[in-house]
Parts: sequence; C-alpha cells; structure tokens
Amino acid sequence: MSKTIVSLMNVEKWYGDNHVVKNMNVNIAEGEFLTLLGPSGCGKTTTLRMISGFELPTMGMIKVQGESVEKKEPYQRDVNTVFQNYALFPNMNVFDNVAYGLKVKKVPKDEIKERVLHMLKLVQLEGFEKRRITQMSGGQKQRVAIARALINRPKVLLLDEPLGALDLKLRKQMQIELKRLQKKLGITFVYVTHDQEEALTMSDRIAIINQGVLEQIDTPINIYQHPKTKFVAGFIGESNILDAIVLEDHDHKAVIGMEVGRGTVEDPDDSLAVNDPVSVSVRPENMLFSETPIEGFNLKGVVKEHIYVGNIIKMMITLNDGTEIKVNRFRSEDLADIGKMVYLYWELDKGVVIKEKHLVNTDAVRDIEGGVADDEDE
Amino acid sequence: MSKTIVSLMNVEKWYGDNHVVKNMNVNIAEGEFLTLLGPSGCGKTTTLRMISGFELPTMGMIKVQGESVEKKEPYQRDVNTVFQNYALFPNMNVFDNVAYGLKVKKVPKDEIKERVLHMLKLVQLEGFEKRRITQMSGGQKQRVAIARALINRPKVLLLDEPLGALDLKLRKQMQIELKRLQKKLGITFVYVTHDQEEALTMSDRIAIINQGVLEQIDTPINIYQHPKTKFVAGFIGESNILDAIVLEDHDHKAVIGMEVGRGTVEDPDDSLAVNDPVSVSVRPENMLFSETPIEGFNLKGVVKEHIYVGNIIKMMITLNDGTEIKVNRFRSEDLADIGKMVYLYWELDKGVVIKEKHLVNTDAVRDIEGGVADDEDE
Amino acid sequence: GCGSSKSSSSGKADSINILVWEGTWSEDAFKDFTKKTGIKVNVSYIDNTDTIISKLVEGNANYDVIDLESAYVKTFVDNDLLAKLDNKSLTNKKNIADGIPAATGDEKMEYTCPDMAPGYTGIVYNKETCPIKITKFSDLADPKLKGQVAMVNSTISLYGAALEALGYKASSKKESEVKEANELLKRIKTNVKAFVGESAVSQLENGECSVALCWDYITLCNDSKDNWDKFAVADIDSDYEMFCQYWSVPASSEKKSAAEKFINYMLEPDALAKCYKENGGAPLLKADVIKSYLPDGYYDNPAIAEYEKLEKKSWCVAVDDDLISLMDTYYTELMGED
Amino acid sequence: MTKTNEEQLLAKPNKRKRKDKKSFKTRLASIIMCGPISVWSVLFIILPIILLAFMSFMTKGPLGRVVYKFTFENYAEMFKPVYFTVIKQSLIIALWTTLLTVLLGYPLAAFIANVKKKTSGILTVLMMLPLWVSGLVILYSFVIMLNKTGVINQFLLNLHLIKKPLNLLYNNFAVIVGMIYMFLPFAVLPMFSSIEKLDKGLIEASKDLGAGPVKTFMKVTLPLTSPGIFAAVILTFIPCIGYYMVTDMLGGGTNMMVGNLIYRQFTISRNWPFGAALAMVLAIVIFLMLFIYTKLGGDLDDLGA
Amino acid sequence: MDKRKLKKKTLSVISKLYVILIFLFFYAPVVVMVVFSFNDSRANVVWQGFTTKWYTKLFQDTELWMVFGKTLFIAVVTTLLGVVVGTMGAVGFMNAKFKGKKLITNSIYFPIVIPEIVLAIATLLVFTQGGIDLSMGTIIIGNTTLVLPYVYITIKARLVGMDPSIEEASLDLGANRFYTFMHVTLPAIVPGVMSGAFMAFSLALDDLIITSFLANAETATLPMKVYSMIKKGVSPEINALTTIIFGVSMVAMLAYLIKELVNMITIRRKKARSI
Ligand SMILES: Nc1ncnc2c1ncn2[C@@H]1O[C@H](COP(=O)(O)OP(=O)(O)OP(=O)(O)O)[C@@H](O)[C@H]1O
Ligand SMILES: Nc1ncnc2c1ncn2[C@@H]1O[C@H](COP(=O)(O)OP(=O)(O)OP(=O)(O)O)[C@@H](O)[C@H]1O
Ligand SMILES: [Mg+2]
Ligand SMILES: [Mg+2]
Repeated sequence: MSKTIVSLMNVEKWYGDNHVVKNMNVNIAEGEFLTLLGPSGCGKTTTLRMISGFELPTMGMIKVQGESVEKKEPYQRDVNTVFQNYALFPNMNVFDNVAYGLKVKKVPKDEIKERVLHMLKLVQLEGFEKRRITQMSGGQKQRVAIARALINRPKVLLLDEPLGALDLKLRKQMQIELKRLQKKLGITFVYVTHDQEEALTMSDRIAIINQGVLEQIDTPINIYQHPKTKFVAGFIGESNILDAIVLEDHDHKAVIGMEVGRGTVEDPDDSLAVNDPVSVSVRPENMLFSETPIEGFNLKGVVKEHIYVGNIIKMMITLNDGTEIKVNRFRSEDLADIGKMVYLYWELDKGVVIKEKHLVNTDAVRDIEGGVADDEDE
Repeated sequence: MSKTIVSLMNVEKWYGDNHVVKNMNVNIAEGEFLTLLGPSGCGKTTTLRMISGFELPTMGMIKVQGESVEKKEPYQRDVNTVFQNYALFPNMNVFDNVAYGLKVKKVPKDEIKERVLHMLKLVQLEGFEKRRITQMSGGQKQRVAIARALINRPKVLLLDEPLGALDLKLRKQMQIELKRLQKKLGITFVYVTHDQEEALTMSDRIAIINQGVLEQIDTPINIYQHPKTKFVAGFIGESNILDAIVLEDHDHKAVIGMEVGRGTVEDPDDSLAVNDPVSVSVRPENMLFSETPIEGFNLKGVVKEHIYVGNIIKMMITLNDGTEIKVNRFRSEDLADIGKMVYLYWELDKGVVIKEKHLVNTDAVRDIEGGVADDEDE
Repeated sequence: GCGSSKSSSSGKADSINILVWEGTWSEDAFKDFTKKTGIKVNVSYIDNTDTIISKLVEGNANYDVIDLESAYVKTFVDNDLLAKLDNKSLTNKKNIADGIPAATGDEKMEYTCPDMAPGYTGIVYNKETCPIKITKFSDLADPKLKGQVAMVNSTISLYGAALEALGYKASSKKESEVKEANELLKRIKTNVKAFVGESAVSQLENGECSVALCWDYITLCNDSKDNWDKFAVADIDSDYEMFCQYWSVPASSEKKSAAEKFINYMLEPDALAKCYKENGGAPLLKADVIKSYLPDGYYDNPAIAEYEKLEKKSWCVAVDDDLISLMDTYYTELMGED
Repeated sequence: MTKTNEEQLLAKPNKRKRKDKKSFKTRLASIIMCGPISVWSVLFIILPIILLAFMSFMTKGPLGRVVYKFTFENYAEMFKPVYFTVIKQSLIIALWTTLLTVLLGYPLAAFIANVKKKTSGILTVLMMLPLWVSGLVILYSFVIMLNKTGVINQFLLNLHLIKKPLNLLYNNFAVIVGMIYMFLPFAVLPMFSSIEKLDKGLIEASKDLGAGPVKTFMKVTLPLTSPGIFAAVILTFIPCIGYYMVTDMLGGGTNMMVGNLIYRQFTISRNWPFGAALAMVLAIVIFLMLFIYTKLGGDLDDLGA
Repeated sequence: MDKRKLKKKTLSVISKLYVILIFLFFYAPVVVMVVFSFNDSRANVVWQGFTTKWYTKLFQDTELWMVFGKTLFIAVVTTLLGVVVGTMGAVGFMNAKFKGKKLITNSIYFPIVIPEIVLAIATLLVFTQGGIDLSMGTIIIGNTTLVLPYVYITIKARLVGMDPSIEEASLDLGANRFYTFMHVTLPAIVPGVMSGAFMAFSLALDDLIITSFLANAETATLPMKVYSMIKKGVSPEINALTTIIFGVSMVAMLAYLIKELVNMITIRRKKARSI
C-alpha cells in the first residue's frame, strides 16, 4: 500500500437543493480495501458513482490514476463496478455476461474463452457457463457480477453493497471469498456497505459517512476502539454514550459528570480541561457493574430485563433519568437479577472520550456531584 | 403459557408440484412468542398464511381457538397480521389506517378516536395521525402496521418479517419495543424472520424450518446449545460441524473419529454405540487450541488468517483435508500466529453430538485412528 | 406508390385520378379504359359533394375527373374551379339521348358533360307495409309513420322538398320560408328512423322503414325483381328534386386531355352498359345505341318509366354559399332536436 | 439545527454553479435519441394545435376559404342554443357509453389481471383482435345483426320470445352498443394495469382487519384503482364525443354529436374557423380533464395501457 | 366440500361465465362478418343464400388487393416509423434533462386524448398552411402521430421495469453508448417494442378519420373504401377480405399458443425426467 490511486479533493455533490456529499477528502492507496460505511441515504452510492464517473461532482475534483475523471467517458476507464443489484444482462447467459467486457474490446475468441473459464473457476462457478441469469440464485449472481468486473483486470473495483441481498449465511461465506480474491489479485477495492460487521471484517480502512460528511476514516480497530465522534461510536457496534462535562482533571485522569452521576476516564495527554463538554462511549461488553460503589464512579441503575442472544445475555439497566444502559455478559458470567440496583463503572481505558459539543444541564450535573444523588431510590 | 391457542396438525401444503410445507405439527400456547425461522423460501410465509386463513392446507388441519380455520373467512377471525411489506392503505392517513378495523366493526366514533390515539401513543407515534403514509419512514410505517393490527385486540398476532426492511440500528430498537408490547398486552405472537439473532433475542420458542420441514422447536437457549440436527447447528449462529463415527464409547464418553483426526464428546445417557455415524458441532467461541496435543483429541490444523470483527478476532484454521475451522477469541486473549500449527480441542460438554445419518469414509477414519496421521506436515 | 401524379401537362399522362360516387360505376369499365389507353385510373369515392369542394379549394388534392352533382355546377363554374372541355374530343357525346338537361350555370355544356340520366329524390314506399296513402310531402309527418321513415341527409334535398311542399321555391333564401320548412321537417323528423347518406335500399329492403325520401328507387328495383311490385314512388302534389351528374375536369388538373379521353370512353355504350349491369340505372344513351349491350328486359324495370314521368314534375336548384350556410344552420338545429 | 442553517447560507452563493454537469458525449447521445421524437411532437402535435387555435380566430370566406381576419365570432357562435342541444345529446350518449363501458370493463379487467401472465396476454390480444381487422366492417356487422330481419330478431322470433321484431337499430341503444364495442377494449387496458398494480397484500390486510369483500372493495380496491377507472373514462368519453362513424351507421344519423358537428364544419358546411373553434373548445375541456387526472395522482402512462 | 371452498368455486364460475359472455359480445359481430362473407346478396343486409363467389371475385379483384396492399404498406411504414421514433424517444427521455422536456413529453400523450377528428384537422392544417401536397407520405405522418404515444407508453413502461443499472454496467465494462443500446437496452425492451408495434399496426391498419383527411386522390385505403360502401351495404367481398385477414391473424396466434404449449410440455417432461 503505497501510491495513491484514487483521490477525492473537496468534493461536493448537490442534487438540486439536496446537498448529498459535503466537502469530501479521501485518498485511496493502490491495493487497499476501503469501505464506505454509513446509514441509508448518507451518500455512499453517490460517492461511488462519482468515482466511477457516472455522476460528476458539483464542485471539487476526483482523480483516478492521477487523471481527473471528467476527462474520460465511463467506458474509457480502468475502473469497474459491481452494482448493488448485480445489473447482470438478463438476455445473456453466464458466459456472455462475463465475456462482455472482452467482447467489447474485441479480444480474440480463444482468449475470451480461456479467460472467462479461468475467471468462473476463480469464483467457483465452473460448469455454469450456459446457465441463464434467471436460473441463478442470489449468491451465484453476485459471483457472476464480480467475475464480469474482474475479468477486465481493472485497477480499481467499486462494489456497491454487493452482499446486501444475500442471507446471513451466504453473506458470511461471500465476505471471506471476496476478501481472498482482493488479496490474491492485488486490486484496489472501494466497497460500500451499511453493515458494520461486514465493514469491520473486510476492510483495510473504513470511511464512515453521515449525511454526506466524512466523519472518520481509519482502520477497523481504531474506528472500533477510538471513535472520533458520537455518531461513529453509536454507529459502529453497540455503545452506551453518555453526555457529560469535565469536573476535575488531574493525574492524567478526568472526572466527568453526567446528569445522573459521575465517572472517571483517562486523559493521557491532558487534553481535557475542566468544564469541557465531552461524551463517553462505553461498549456493552466493557460496562461493568457491582453491588457496591466503585471509586471514581457514581452511576446507579436498576436492572430491567435480561435478553438472551445466542451465548450472550444483554442486561438492560435503567438509570434514574430513564437512560438505558446495555451490559453484555456471557452466559457463564455472573448476572444481576432483574429489579436489583447496581452501580455501573468501567475500566478507565474502556471509556472512550469524544470531544464533541452537546448540551448538558451544567447545574444539574454539579448538584449530583454535590453528593445529593444517593437518596432517591425506586 | 398454558392453553394451546393455535395448533397445526399434520399440515401439508402443495403449490402445484411444489411441496412447500411437509407434515408440520406445532402447538402454540396462549401468550407465547413463537418465531418461525428458516432460510428464504423454506415455507415460513406459507405457514403463516395458513394460520391466518389466506391459504388453506392441502392436507391436515389448523385450529385457532379450537376451531378449524376452514370454517371461517379470514375477516371473521380474531387473528391479525402485520404484513412483511406493511400493506398500509396508501389512500388513508395514519389515523384512518389504524382506525380501519374498528370502523369496519362500526365501533362508535368517540371510542374509535380514543382507542386509536391510545394505540398511537403505545407505538410512540403521537401527533402523526394526519400524516400520509407516503410521508412516513420505514420504521414509522412498521409501527403503524403494528398499531393497526393490535387495535383489534386479536388473540393471535402474526408478524411476517416485520423488521426485514429496516436498517440494523432501527431494527434493534424495534425488536425491543415489539417484545415489550407483546409482554404488556399478553397477545400470542407468531413471528417470522430469517434473522437468527432476532429470533434468539425475542422469542419464547423458535421453530426452525428447512425446506418445509420443521427441524426443531425449542427455547432459544436449547436451540443454541443443543441443536438436534446439523441444519439447526449450522443455521443458528456460527458453528464448526464435523462428520464422524463413534470409535469407542465408555465411561459416559465417546471417542469419535473424523477423516482428519479424533475427538471426544460426552455421552451421559450412553445413547451412542460404536460405529454410529454422528456429527459434532462446536461453536467458534468454544473451539480451543493448544500447541501440544490434548488427551482424547487428535485434530491438527494450520492458522491461515486472522479476521477482526469489532472486539472479536476470528482465526481461520485449515485442517489437513482442507476443512476450515473457525475459532473466535476476544482481542485480549491469546492468539496463535498465522502459519502456526495448532491442536484443536473442546471442553467435553461443548461438543454437541448430533445423531444424523451422513456419509463418512469409515476406512479413512480408522486409518487415522491407527495413528498414521502424525507424519504429514506441510 | 406515390409520386406518380406530378407528370407534366404536356407529356403523356400514365394515370388519372377520378372522384366518383360509389355504387354507380363499374371498376371493370375503368379497367377496360386502362387496357385500351394505358392510362391508369385511380378511383376515389365521394360521400358528399361538399367534400370535393373542400379538397379542390384547398388545392391539395389533385383530381383529373370529378363526377359533379347538378346543384353544384354553378358554384364550381362561378369560382373558376372547372376547366373548359374540348367538345371536339368528346366524340361520343352524340350518343346521349335527347332531353338530358344541361346543368344550371353551364347551360351550354362548356364545362360539363352528362354522365348519367337524371335521378329523382322521391318518396318511395312499401306497398305492403306503408300504413297510409301518401299524397303530399307533409304526409311523412303523419304519426302513423312513426319510426318508419328513412330520409336522405342532404340539406338541399330536404329543405328544397319542404319548401316546394309549402309552395315556396326550392331555392328560397328567405329566413321565414326556410324556417317554416324547418318546422315541417321537424315534424317529419319525429317519424324518421334513419337519415341516410346515399341509399335507403337496405332500410327499405330489410323492413326497417316502410317509406323513404331517397335517391335510389332505381337501385332498389335493380337489386331484385321482387321489389318491382313491392315498392312504388308516391304521387304527391308537389314536385320532386331532380338531380343529374356531370363529368367535369377541375381547373387544377394537369392531365386534361387524358381526362377527356376518359370522359369520352365512359360515353361508350359497352362501358356504360357494364355500369348499368352492375348497379342499374336509367340509360343515359339513346336506346338504339345501347339496348344491344344491355340484358334482355332491361327496359322493363318500372323505374325507367317512372323516371320519365317524373321529369316533368321536378325542380332543380343551383346551390351557393349563402344557401348552404343558411340551410346548414337549420339542419344543425334540426339534428339537435330530440 | 443551527449547523444546517449555516451550511445552507454558505451554500447559497454557489447555487448557480450547482447545475448538473454532463459530458459532451452524454449530451450528444441524448440529443440523438430525443431529437426525432421532439421534432415530431413539435411539428405534428404542438404546431397543429397552435394552427388550430390560430384558425379558430379567423373568418370564413366564400366557398369555405379562410379569410385571415381576426374575430371572436366563432366562439360566440357556439353559444347559440342550436349547439347546446347538440352538446347535450353528445354528452348523454357519451356519459351512458362511458358508464356502461366502465361497469362492464372493470370486472373483465379484474379477471384478466388475476389470471396467469400468459393467459392475460392472450386474453388481451383476443380482446383487441376484432378491431385489429376492421372496426368499420365490424360495425357493419352490427347493422346486419340488429336490423328488423337481422340475426337477433330472427333468433328471438324463432324462439317465440317475441311476436314482433324489436327496434334495435337506428336508435341510441344501437349507438351505445356500438360505442361500447369500439371502446371497451381500450377502457379495459388501463383498468387492467391499475388492478394489476394494486398490491394484493392490501386486500388481504383489509380482510385481515375484519372487512368483508364488499367493504374491502369499496374502501380499498375502488379508491386505489380509481386512476385506472378515470383513465378508462377519459379513453371512452373523449373518443365517444369525437367518433362520428358509430352515430352515422348505427344511430341512423337522427342525432348529431359534437364529432359530427365538427366533421360537418370541415366537410359539408366548409366553415373551417368555426370547426377549429369547436375543436379547440373540445381540446381545452380535455386538457382540463387530464390536468385534474394528473392532479388526482393519475399516471398519463396508464392511458396507453 | 366445505362452505368456503364452495363459495370460492361459485365465484370463480360466475366470473368465468361473465368473461365468456363478454367475449361472446366481442366475437358475435366477427362471426356475423365471416358468415355474411358467404352471402349471396350484393347489399349484404339480408341473408339470401350461400355462395363462395365473393372469394372467387376477391381473388380476381386486383383493385381491391391493391387497396389492401396500400393500406398494409401505410400500416407497416407507420409502425416502423412509430416504433423507431417512439423507442428512441422513450429511451432518450429516461435520462435526458432539458428545458421544454415536460412540454414535449406531455404533448406526446395528446393524440390519445384529443378526438381523432381534431387531430386529423389540425394535422391537415399544417400541410395546407405549409403548402405541402397531400400524399401517401402525409397519411403516414398523420398515422405515425396517432400511434406514437401508444408505442412511447408501452416502451416506457418496459423501461421503467428495466433495471437502469444494466446500461451503466455495460458502459462500465467498456462498451460505448451505441454498443450498449444495441446489445443491452434494446434486447431488454423487446417485449415492449413488440406490443407497441402491435398496437401501432392495428391502429394504422384500421384508421379512417386521419387517413381520409390526409389522403390525396390516388390513395384510398381499405377503411376508406369500406366507409364509402357502408351506407349502401358493404359488399360481401369486403367481408371475404377481412375474413381472410382475421383468419391469418387467428392462425398466427394459434401457432403461437401451440408453440407455447409444446414448450410447456417439453419442460414438464424434462422436469419429470430429472426427478
Ligand atoms: N438522482 C438523484 N436525484 C436526487 N437525489 C438523489 C439522487 N440520487 C440520490 N439522491 C439522494 O441523495 C442522497 C444520497 O443517496 P445515496 O444513493 O448516495 O445513498 P446511499 O448512502 O447509497 O444509501 P443506501 O444505503 O440507501 O443505498 C439520498 O438522500 C438520495 O435521496
Ligand atoms: N402462490 C404460490 N404459488 C406457487 N409457489 C409458491 C407460492 N407462494 C410461495 N411459493 C413457493 O413456496 C415456497 C415457500 O415460500 P414462502 O413464501 O413460504 O417462503 P418463505 O419461507 O416465506 O421465504 P422468504 O424468507 O423468502 O419470505 C417457495 O419455494 C416459493 O417459491
Ligand atoms: Mg446506495
Ligand atoms: Mg416470506
């Protein structure tokens, strides 16, 4: 991963009055697997279509292999796309679909045949050449679409939710296959999905988009462990997000106050200052509870529910102000019974601090901090 | 949960030559939350439609509240349905949609109004009465559909993948809301989904259907921990399934042989006999590895890949014959490096034995057992 | 295909376009003409003379020969729509029987040449089924005839007949008189089952109507001998409309000489006989010229004698714009009536 | 909230630049594709209507020539009571035809929409085939069937169901039967497509909520297929007013319809400007109906099946 | 049988009966037309006896065949023109955006909704005012205007059903626009084009009003000829001709049905064998 192959510079896209992509800046390295992740309607497809040249940016510039996309027609580029709904040609069989790009380029027949068969083997569809598209299942169609794009040996492959229509089982299988193909062929993948688990499994880097804004672009681990914004924290995996202000800050630790209690987080580079509004994100599996108060923490809640999900049990704990906190435990671990009151806390390095502006009732927070909170039971 | 409210007896359904539901027998208790789970096309919707009376079984009998469904028209029953695609009336606003069932029954206007408003409050859609259906988002539509069905106070509510079209975030929220509603109102829910996590989270019992056959019906925990068939083991959660035959059986333990090695499982009631074909299902999180052989086990594999999914790391381990074994570990736990050879094993009670017929090359298994296996190292 | 029409006027025409009434002519005769001269004949059929005017006035349609109604000759001549015929080339004109009248507006037959013997718009009734004896035009309004009357829908024929019946002139342009005629027609209309464009034959034959004011007594008689005894023309106290048809060449035609050749050919006894055999009709030519070409007993047709009788008791007017628009307004009102 | 407002303010100056960019070749391709139909519709649809409008303000000259002198008279003329009766008659016939066509066509459309795709295709073709051959010859067959000695009367007489032949021809009954025959297939098509489009799930939902078949039809099916019905109404009502052959052939021409009236102006009466004015008024009424139709949520595409 | 099934069955029987009755209505005149092509009476209103002379006459009547030939020619050219212009337009308008597009796309529907006589006259005005002589060409133009919306609509409906991304997929794979149109778009909309063509052909074949207003002296089409005969009685010869046309189309359709049937049977067999 070295040279930049695709770069978006200050890209903006408007559809009429609808601002769909906002000042996007991304550099994609050769051979990279980059995923665009975000909720429905956030602009992922639009971004992809701009890279493929089917849409032009309203402002800003997109370069592929150092050349502005505006200069070339879609059919003159080394970029191929796997469309969300496959977009296979219904009037052709599997072979003809895969061979399409080569036929257009007038590659000799023998070579076409050889390359198509090789490609079909790669996607494990040997013997399917003669099949009509309508006779293929979702997963098979998807592999045809991939083969059809890959056979042109593109420099960049764009994939728009290629697994969206498949069921869980098949999706898992295909994720692994796709990732392998990408490594094997060394092609740059720009991959769109709204399935966060998929993004985390497959990508070298993930770009998280929210309403047209690039919120964060980073490796899966960093995105998961160090979300930069509340949106990212909430979107990637489950998270308990608590708005707070900094009450004290010393010894690389900060005490933060919420409307319902107090907590402590790390502040290794002393970047927090008293009265800073911050949010803390704690994953359900990192949220701990005890029957007695823990030093530095002052969050009380009542266990409302146990929910079984496979070998995990989710405990739903309601704080005084109604906020719901999720705590995940394995079946083998200890649980708190429903109706019981518990104190919540986290290991200091598991409370991720997000520095975003928000509104917290500062007075209320200080009141709590004053120690009044212990009385109200029930 | 006591009285049976819906029962299917030897139900068969054919569409022309297509045998869609095969000898189905289910009893659903009053107030129960039963989920029908299975892959696409397995016959879930068909089963539901037979309960609601929109389809009649080709053979067998369905009783709702003790009465055969064939006796009454769909509109004469105490069963309501939440359709997969909502099926809201586009020509009416939210209020009129919800009020529909009451208007049909000529309930007085005042009462209609009161009940609709109460219902909308319950599904958190106060203030939306006048909205047109086209102006509602997917999640809101879904709640209108639920309100419209619930307002008739049905004895049984049928829900066909009500959350299928929603994105992950919203789906999670709605799951919790739905489950609460069901508990609060005490209505029997028959719920269709193909999302296993959804099924595990919400249901009292899950019926797993495969190609029209009811494979297993049980509580989520039992389904997850004690799958009865290979299909169930593979469909619910991830699982490593190994076909084997019983080689030895004593002391409530059985040694089983696969083509690539040996393992040990529990046999508390001595139901296994030597030479029985069995399969063992081991969840990725229960699959253990060590650098030295463990007593009773003889499965060797090479670590091929580490895949990061949130805070979990999946190790892909390939056995000699190419079988892939998935092993899940938390980030904090120890991993085996890529390329390393490891021995696989499991805690005896984590290897779930499935007694289903299958084909295993018995000779090959015995060879391995004979101890020849140790030589071949990549 | 198309495009053959624009050959020059001096050069030899290989085809001519003719516009004729349906049910009068024989396409076999036209084909014989083609065989003889090599000139192809494109036939179009008129359903109304006014249509011809529209097409000629707009000048988009290029006809070489038209089959013109007597009532319109004056209008056509006055508006320079017709070319003068070269009577020298019409050698067969001498075959025409004596007493065939010239059209008003072209008394010297410079522009027109008769193509058929006169016809009459008479009241034809079914002797068996007609419930009353008809002695005057207004008898058509007799309530006993309710739903049994068929009528032509030509304005001049209707209003002319009504005006004559009221003792006015058929060509009257006086509002009050036309209005009175309209009132009479309105009364008759309550009895009318159908207004017909060209022929009431089917209405009379299938028993739908027992009386008809129509043009085609002769066709009726020709259709079947049964009709000879079954139908008759009512003898009324006012005159009937006479109409003649004339060949003429539009001024816009570029193939006048070919057109004249055609007209002349259509005055040949064998050509006309072919038409009579197919459609019937009183012979235009002298009996001694044509009789041998016609089937035996052709002259026994009662219509021929009847028409000779009617000749003395008939009127014929030349229409003009004012007349048409006056009558048309009333006609619209008449038709608007329930 | 404030954040997005800020962004909108920032974005405003650029609004003009925000046009969709398209490459030259995309434009060229779209010109080649859209060119012919655009030219065609301008030359042969829009231009004719403009000319018609123009003509309607001209004056009639001798021999039906048009004199290019501006006048409103042609429109004023229409207010004469003579024309009211013509319009009234046309409306009565057209309304009856439309009503009956829709009533007869809807169940047929529903049937065709609910059979297998292939069968529905075959039924549609079978329905259109008689008109495919020749509408006029078929209409003439009605004359043969309906007259006093015609097939139907003979049949009924032979069965002794009637003593005297019935008056079936040359009246409004015959006209309406003929009109229904001519327009029923065209009315069925849009109703068929809107019934086919109707989500069957909604009907099940209604039944599920306790509404019987009649209630379901009135409250769900009918309102939701109303665009199709309206399209059928337009496709029957409009040609009914303009199609003069049926009244001519089967009505005995005793009643004049607006179509006949217009036809006469361009042929017999040769008053083109007045004819143009009549046509214009008719066109305007129709455009208004279409406007209402689209406002009601109708799709113009349904008009062509 | 229980009550529900019985109710369902009765309903289905009633609806089938209704459809049969309606089709009887559709086909009664056709049967009459066929029967009366054997009628031994020129006026052809009353049955006078059986004869096949009209068929004999028909086969010798070059004039009538010429008229029919012209009619057919006009219908075929109109169909081709309508289909080409309509198809290109429908495809082009899918993703074109320009000023006045709305006016044009809306105006395409006018010929369907304005009475034919109005359209005929308005079109005639264009030619008379433009000093263009009437010809076969003007008939074809008028008829094409009439059929254009039908073609446009059926193809548009097809395009709406087509996945638009297959076109993009083709461009993406390196095919230029023309190649894409020929190899991807066109095959996908063929059924729409076919049914549009069917509509266009049947309308053009049977058109009277537009054709008679735009016809010049040389051109008479079959409907014009029939119309000129109508008041006097349509000659059984015409019935004979239409009977033949009808017969041919019926046979074509039957052939299609039989082909389908054979296909179905072979598929069934294959299935049965594979099971
Ligand atoms: N051609 C278009 N014209 C106008 N608005 C559009 C167009 N295409 C997309 N949009 C709008 O742009 C926004 C972004 O759309 P886009 O398709 O990029 O979303 P997405 O992130 O791909 O969503 P999804 O996950 O649902 O596919 C949406 O609000 C959409 O409504
Ligand atoms: N009306 C029908 N006629 C013929 N076959 C049908 C019909 N409805 C369903 N089937 C077939 O029956 C089988 C079961 O369909 P069903 O709709 O019950 O599946 P499902 O389990 O609900 O699947 P999904 O999760 O995709 O909704 C499928 O193979 C389907 O093709
Ligand atoms: Mg998208
Ligand atoms: Mg389903």
